[in-house]
Amino acid sequence: MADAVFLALSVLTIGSAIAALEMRSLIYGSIALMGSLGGVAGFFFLLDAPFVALFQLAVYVGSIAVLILFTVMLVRRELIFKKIEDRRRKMAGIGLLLVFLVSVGALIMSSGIQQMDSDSPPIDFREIGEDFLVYYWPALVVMALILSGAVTGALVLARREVESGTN
Amino acid sequence: MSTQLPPGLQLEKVDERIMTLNVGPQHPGSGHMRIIVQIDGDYIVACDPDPGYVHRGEEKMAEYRNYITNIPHLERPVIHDSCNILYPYVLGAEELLGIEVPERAKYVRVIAAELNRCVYTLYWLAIYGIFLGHSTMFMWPTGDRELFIDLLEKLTGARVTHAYFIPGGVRNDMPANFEDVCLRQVGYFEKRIAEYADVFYDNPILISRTADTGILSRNDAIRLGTTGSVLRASGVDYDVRKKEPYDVYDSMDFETNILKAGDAYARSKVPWLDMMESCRIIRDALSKMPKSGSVRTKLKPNPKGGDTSVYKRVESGRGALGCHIVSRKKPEPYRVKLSVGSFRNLIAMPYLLKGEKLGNMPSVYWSLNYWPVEADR
Amino acid sequence: MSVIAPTFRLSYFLRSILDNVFWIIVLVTLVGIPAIQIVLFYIEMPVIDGELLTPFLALTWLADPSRAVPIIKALMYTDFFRIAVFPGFGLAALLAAGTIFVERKMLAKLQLRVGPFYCGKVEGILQLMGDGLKLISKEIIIPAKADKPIFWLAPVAFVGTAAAFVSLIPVAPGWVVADVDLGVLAVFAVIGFFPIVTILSAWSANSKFPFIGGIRALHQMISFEIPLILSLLGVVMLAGTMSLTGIVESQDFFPWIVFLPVGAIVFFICILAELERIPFDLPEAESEIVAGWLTEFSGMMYGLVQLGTYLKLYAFAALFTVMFLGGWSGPMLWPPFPEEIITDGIQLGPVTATIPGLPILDQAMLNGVLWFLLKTVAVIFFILLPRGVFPRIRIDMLLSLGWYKLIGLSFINIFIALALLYAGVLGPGGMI
Amino acid sequence: MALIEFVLVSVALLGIGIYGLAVKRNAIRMLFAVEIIINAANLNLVAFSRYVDDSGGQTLALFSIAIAAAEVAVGLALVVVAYRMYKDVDIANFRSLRG
Amino acid sequence: MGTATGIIKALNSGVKHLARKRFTLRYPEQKLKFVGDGYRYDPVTGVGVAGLKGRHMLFHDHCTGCQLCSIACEGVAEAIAMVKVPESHKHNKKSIMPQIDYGKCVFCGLCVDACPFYALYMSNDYELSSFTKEGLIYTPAQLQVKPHVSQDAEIQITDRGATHG
Amino acid sequence: MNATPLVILGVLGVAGVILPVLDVARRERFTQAYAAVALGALFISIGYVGYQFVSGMVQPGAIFSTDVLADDAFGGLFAIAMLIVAVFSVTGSISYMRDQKYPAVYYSLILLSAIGMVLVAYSTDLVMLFVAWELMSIPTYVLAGFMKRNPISNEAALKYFLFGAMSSAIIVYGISMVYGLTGTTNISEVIVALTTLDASMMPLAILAIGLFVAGFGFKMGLVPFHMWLPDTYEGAPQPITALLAAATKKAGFAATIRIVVMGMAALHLDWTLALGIIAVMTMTIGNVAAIMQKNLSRMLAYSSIGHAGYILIGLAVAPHSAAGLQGSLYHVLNHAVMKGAAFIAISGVVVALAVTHLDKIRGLGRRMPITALGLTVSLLALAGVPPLNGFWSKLMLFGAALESGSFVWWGPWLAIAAVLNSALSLAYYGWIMRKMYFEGEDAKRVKEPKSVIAVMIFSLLFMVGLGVYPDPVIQFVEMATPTFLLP
Amino acid sequence: MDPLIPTTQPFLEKFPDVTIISDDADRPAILVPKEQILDAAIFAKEMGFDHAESVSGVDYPDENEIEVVYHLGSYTNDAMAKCVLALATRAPREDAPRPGQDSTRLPTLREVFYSVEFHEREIFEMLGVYFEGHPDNRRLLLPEDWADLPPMRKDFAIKGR
Repeated sequence: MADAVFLALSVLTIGSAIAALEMRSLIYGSIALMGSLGGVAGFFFLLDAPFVALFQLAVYVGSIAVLILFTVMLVRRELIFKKIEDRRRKMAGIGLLLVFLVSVGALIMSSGIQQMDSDSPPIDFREIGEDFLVYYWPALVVMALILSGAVTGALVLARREVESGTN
Repeated sequence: MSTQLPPGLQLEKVDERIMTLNVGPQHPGSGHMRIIVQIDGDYIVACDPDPGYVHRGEEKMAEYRNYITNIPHLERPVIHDSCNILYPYVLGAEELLGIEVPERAKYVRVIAAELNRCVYTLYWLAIYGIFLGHSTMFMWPTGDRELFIDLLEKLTGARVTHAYFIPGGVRNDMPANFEDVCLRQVGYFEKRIAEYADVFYDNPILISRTADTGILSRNDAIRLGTTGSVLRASGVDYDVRKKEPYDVYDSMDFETNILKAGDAYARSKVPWLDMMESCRIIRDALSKMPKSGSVRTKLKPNPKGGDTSVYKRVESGRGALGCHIVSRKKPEPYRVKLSVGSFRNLIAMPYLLKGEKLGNMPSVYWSLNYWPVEADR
Repeated sequence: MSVIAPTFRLSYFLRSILDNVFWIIVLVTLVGIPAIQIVLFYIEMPVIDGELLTPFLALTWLADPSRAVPIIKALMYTDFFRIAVFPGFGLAALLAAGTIFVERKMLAKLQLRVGPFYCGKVEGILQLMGDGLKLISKEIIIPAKADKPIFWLAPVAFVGTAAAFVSLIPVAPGWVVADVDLGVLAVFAVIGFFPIVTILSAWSANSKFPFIGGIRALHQMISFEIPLILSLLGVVMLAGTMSLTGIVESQDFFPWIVFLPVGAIVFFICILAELERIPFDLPEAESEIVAGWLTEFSGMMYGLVQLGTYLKLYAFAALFTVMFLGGWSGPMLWPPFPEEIITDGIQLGPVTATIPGLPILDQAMLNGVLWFLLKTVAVIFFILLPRGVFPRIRIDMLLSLGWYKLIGLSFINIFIALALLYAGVLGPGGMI
Repeated sequence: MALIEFVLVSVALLGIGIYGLAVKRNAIRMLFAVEIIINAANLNLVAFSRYVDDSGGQTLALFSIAIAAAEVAVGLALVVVAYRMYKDVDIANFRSLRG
Repeated sequence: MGTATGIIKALNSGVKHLARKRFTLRYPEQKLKFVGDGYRYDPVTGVGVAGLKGRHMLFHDHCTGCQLCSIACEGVAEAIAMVKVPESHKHNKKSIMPQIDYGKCVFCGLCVDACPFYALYMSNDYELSSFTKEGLIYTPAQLQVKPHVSQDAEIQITDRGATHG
Repeated sequence: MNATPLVILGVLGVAGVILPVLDVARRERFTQAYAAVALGALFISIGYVGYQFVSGMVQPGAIFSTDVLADDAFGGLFAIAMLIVAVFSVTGSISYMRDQKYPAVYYSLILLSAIGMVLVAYSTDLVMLFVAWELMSIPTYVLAGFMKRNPISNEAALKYFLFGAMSSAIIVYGISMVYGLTGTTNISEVIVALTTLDASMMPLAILAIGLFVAGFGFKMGLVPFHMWLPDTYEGAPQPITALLAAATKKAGFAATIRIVVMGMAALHLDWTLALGIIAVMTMTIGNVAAIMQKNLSRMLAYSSIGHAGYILIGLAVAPHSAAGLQGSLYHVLNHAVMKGAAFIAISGVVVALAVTHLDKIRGLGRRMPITALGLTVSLLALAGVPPLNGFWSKLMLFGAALESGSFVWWGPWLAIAAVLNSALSLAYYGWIMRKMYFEGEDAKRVKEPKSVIAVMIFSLLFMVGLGVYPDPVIQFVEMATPTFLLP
Repeated sequence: MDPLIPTTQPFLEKFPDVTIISDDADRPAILVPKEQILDAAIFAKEMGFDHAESVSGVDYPDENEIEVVYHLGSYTNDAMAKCVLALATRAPREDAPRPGQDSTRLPTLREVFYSVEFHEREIFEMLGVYFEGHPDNRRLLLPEDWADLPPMRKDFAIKGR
């Protein structure tokens, strides 16, 4: 059962990751990206990390995907469907991808990671909270600064100026 | 705008981010007209009202019919206020034809006109409620309007198109015990209308929604030549019933409601206050009315007017309503021109809506006490 | 004479009956029997009198009603039952249908009118069915330049999301479709899907009014999600758990609304906004933008969206009950089963049915469901009531309400919760 | 399932992301590719965290999810500004800079 | 706190109205009661008698076929046409009487005002719909029939609100 | 004990968060006031770091604590360098931002970015490092595109953003690998675990280190990963370019020294040749490409690629020569001031004359004498002309390379390549000077922005003063240099 | 203003060409030649008439002229509240009108009385009188594809009459 779920999830994740990049319409690409992110969340469930999985769903699907969709929808309709393709470049990219996958795959397969296995109990999310507050608390503060900086910066950038005379 | 092309034909350069919305004519928020709204985000940058969806042509038709048969036609533009819209025409025709009106008829006219003002204002208020998303405020006034429609039906025999006023008086006398029924229903309505305040006029959401939107200052109200509740909400003390009393309004006991704010809330509140005054007028007229007497001077068939023109004004539900009749010694008037409050207030719409939010469009638009069909005549 | 009805011919009539019979037989053999077998295969069949229950035996319940009890029990403990009938979709849909009817009648009463009246003889009780039939029979019109797959998918996805939300709600002890350990977080994750569905459907219709409505809905949902989440944090802190069941169990003695009224009010207002109900129904403000993001939907697609909306309404009301009103907890009201029915059986005319399995649904569970439903219905009433008395508000008022006032209030709520927690009054290890 | 399977999926996602960054010239799609790489890393982190039995990996995954959100916000703001200027989202067509 | 008071006031008003009687007149089952038997006109005094302006009633024994009603209608709706009637009256030499097309009539009652012989009145009947255009044209013979109407509902104003019952 | 980074975090963070709030709260905008607040916070931070050094509270070298941050001299050196650049950047922006919108957000983003850079140098935990890295990067994406009406600025920002996002994604991936191998994220524990790593895991460890090099290399502008750099430096507002070139780059070096070098040492890898090759390639390509540029910003951008190569020499020869890392750190400090001064000078030129093209700055020596003087001196220092500070750090680096010749055969060649490159760079620096002083006689003097003059004077004092008397800085650098003793 | 003095008297003093149609205290009416209408309107505004209530046009085919009547009222002056001044002027009429292009033209009063804007648009489409200087001389009420005579002219006959 778990293996089947794993298989389905990997097909979903990888397939929709490819689709996100290759679909003609950007909207569909965004939806496929959502699928890919959801698939990763599914993996998290399989890995007994429901907290991360739900966080992934809430943040990625709840805000990032909305943000992407919103931006894409602001773009003119014909542009959404425009797709410039440099064929040679794409072939080279696919070649690079294959080389990369084969080499890194071989590297990983040959490494000792294959033997790693675990039957320890899953991590309780309370441990994560403890980590956050005890060990990583400066990082948490920095995280808050990142978010505030990103939000103010993005607002300033995306804000439309009041047209003054010239334009 | 370039100057080479004849006016009205320029191609406007449209910014890509400005969206043009055709609000109407078949749109829940427009009435029988079209408002071409250009929005930038949520803000209206330009608004072009386009009445003229109904095309009644009553003014033209009036040139072909005699003074009496014009009556069922001229009330068509505002069937909810049919007594009032006939009123200036009837007054003008009486002057042109040289007819005296019996005393009792004047009182009956005042009662009918005030009842009809309530009918109109309640209907207007109902639409205002539904424009603001307040469905209860749609249902209550439409229900209470039924009281007045019943009264008018007892009085005139028709529910909306009364054709009741006629040069020389009114068509028929009051039915028996009309006075009692009228007092009872008006008394009920006065209690009822106070309840509107709970859910509507004192509702903080409504106040925050309409207050300080679409502000028409006193000077602008005068400059734009607005009239009726729009004018009085901007702080101008002008009511034709007070300033130039016709029939027996000079002996009636009522106040003119004047609010200073000039925003959509004040504009929507003045008609509501006016309805209370209407109730007072009805009670007053019923008590002062001569108990008997004729209500109609008999006309000779096909009367001819003089070679002159008259301009008569009354105060209708939507403001001053003028009628300019040019007569050339014929049974038909040579030219009838209705100067209606809606058309005069229409000019304020592009003025007020510019720079407002799209969400304010229905409230500001309908607070102008505007009836699209009347503007179309 | 009317030309609509064709002239009657006996041969056509008989032929159509034969046709129908033929197709019924074909469908039953091809679909029905395998379906029954699959169902039987999946449901673990109980053993009765030392004999495995076969379909034949199952059919003999007519003779002995007590034989039906194990089947019902077996059915009730399947996942299918949970998802489709009791704590899941069936109950929610029933409540949603009831909500629609009650809303219409109540609004009509408030507005001094009658409401649905003729359909179903008694005060229009079948009006909803009639509306459903009407919607089904209507043509589905899709705008010519719409993005068709998304346009088709959006209503379905909307209902699906709403159903997923419903599945997280615990109705009675142990009666929940998906008992997630991190229930509150799961709720947030599910709520996050609504704006996506909305904006996708709005965009796919390729029309101006839906797009404006969709963007408004997006603004509204996103900006009210934040106070919604924050207002629940107080409860989570005091309860010390994120599981919805755990939160209900923590309210055995008193509901959290006693201590966190601010949070409850904020949460309630956010519910109204998330549900796009008056006074926050500006995505559907008909006087400005026709029907908002629903403008282009027609027929059953619109019906599906309505169904999803009311499922969502039920789910939010139930969430309010769970978080603040104590869910199923309440004094025992349900009468115990009379002993003699269990011992002596029920007299059904000549047959006496002894039902050894009774009570199937124990008293505590029924009592819990009763309390839960009572509270939920009360919450639904308060969700419906503002529709009668408030006008719609404007988008800038909405945003300032969401971003300034409600977030501030929910922080106040969190501080109250923290104070209670650290004062040792409440919470895990507290005095109470 | 062994750890290696998760790592392989993650590597595949990484490869796809790098491919996307290398081939695509549409700013939004490049953003997609970045998101895919970050997700690959998160998957790796959570998988390792499960198998070495330590909560640090999940913590870092949470951090990285939140940071990705901030990054996307800024990136999309830049894309919107660019779109307003060029009416295009294809960075191959942004040619104000040479080289 | 004004906001909170206002909101509570509004909610309270809403809940209070749940106990009010409903206003609706359930039309086909109930019909509103009207004043009198319909609109009449007295040519002697020149004043009408109040009543509903519904479907006309033609009194054949009064109609002289003078066409005044038709002339009056010409400026308004052109709904009245003079048609031959089979029976003959001595006061109606031409044997013509009004035939009214209710597809055009606006129920203004000017024809009643125009009739100097008490021949044309209006009645309380207002349910005139028909499936065909021809069904809307009422011949003098149809106009002669006195309609049967049962209209008895009236507004009752009680402590729990106004209601039509 | 990690007081210093936390104090910096507190001071700058509070200032950075308060500035936009102030902006929202008040109606009128006083650019100078915001800049003053930012400068005040920066000076307090520098003062605190300096005080810690003077009072001897700081542990020398790089230490590895079990906490996420460490208070050591290594971080302190970087902190001082980056904060000085941030001060330059803020000061240079005062005239630049005069007519722009949202000055408060601008300064607050500079402060936030400065926090990130400082914390990168101080952090001893991979998670902290990553988070600080992002805090450094994300505000600079916004800052690079801050001129919204300017397509060049926006495009630069977009490019920078895409590469930066990719680099941080790659870094997370590398961290995930390392975490998988060692089961911890604390650098000291990571290094301990790496030294005892199972042989079967070695390929993955190499992969992880490679990912780190790639990820940090993007920020440092090492040669295979340098494509975005000239575009961004040209397009971004010049004060921000100063921040990017002089500070964020250095944060990359700090992270590299903390992780890569230590990690490689722990893995017993012989990485030095690879780094040496990268160093030679980086400096050669940077300097050669710089010759061909016609735009001042672009030329300096390539020159800063070249300087990344010089700094990398120190890393490459670190195990063989004690002076290697010292030289690197010294050059980091010097380069921060030199490059910062050069870019601020260009921003002054942009504000006063609105040109950056090489042909348009004819007669700058007469038009803007102080700016031109500052630019000249900083260019000379970059080239390594003797009495200036750049000379000493380069000398130390080249000396280290020569010194390592006794262990590795390619050490002297490295030195030779570096010297040749320095000579090459002098050529195009001289070209700029020629344009400024020997062409365009008819130029009149224009008003120079005061803030730029202030920066120029400070950097002149720094460069000349420390060029004449470099001893205290050399001591300081020696104190800050990490030793290869594993914890 | 003293209500006892007839409103028309100052006009007669200022513009000798005006014809006084009516000297009624409440409804004075004067006819002004079209060259002087703008000055007369400004003068009326100085007298206290601050808004135009109505603008009506009358077609006189037998005199080959079209009369445009401005009914001016006053909100600010309480003594004049009853008074409505009819300020009439006449434009030449053409038998084959081409609205906007023929000689049927009048100067607009919009600069004086802002409120005449829509009324003048209505007169333009209903009678074909082009108001020179009007900022927005477009169709208002008639359908966009109206290609017939201006409908309020006398020679536009209603079908069947």
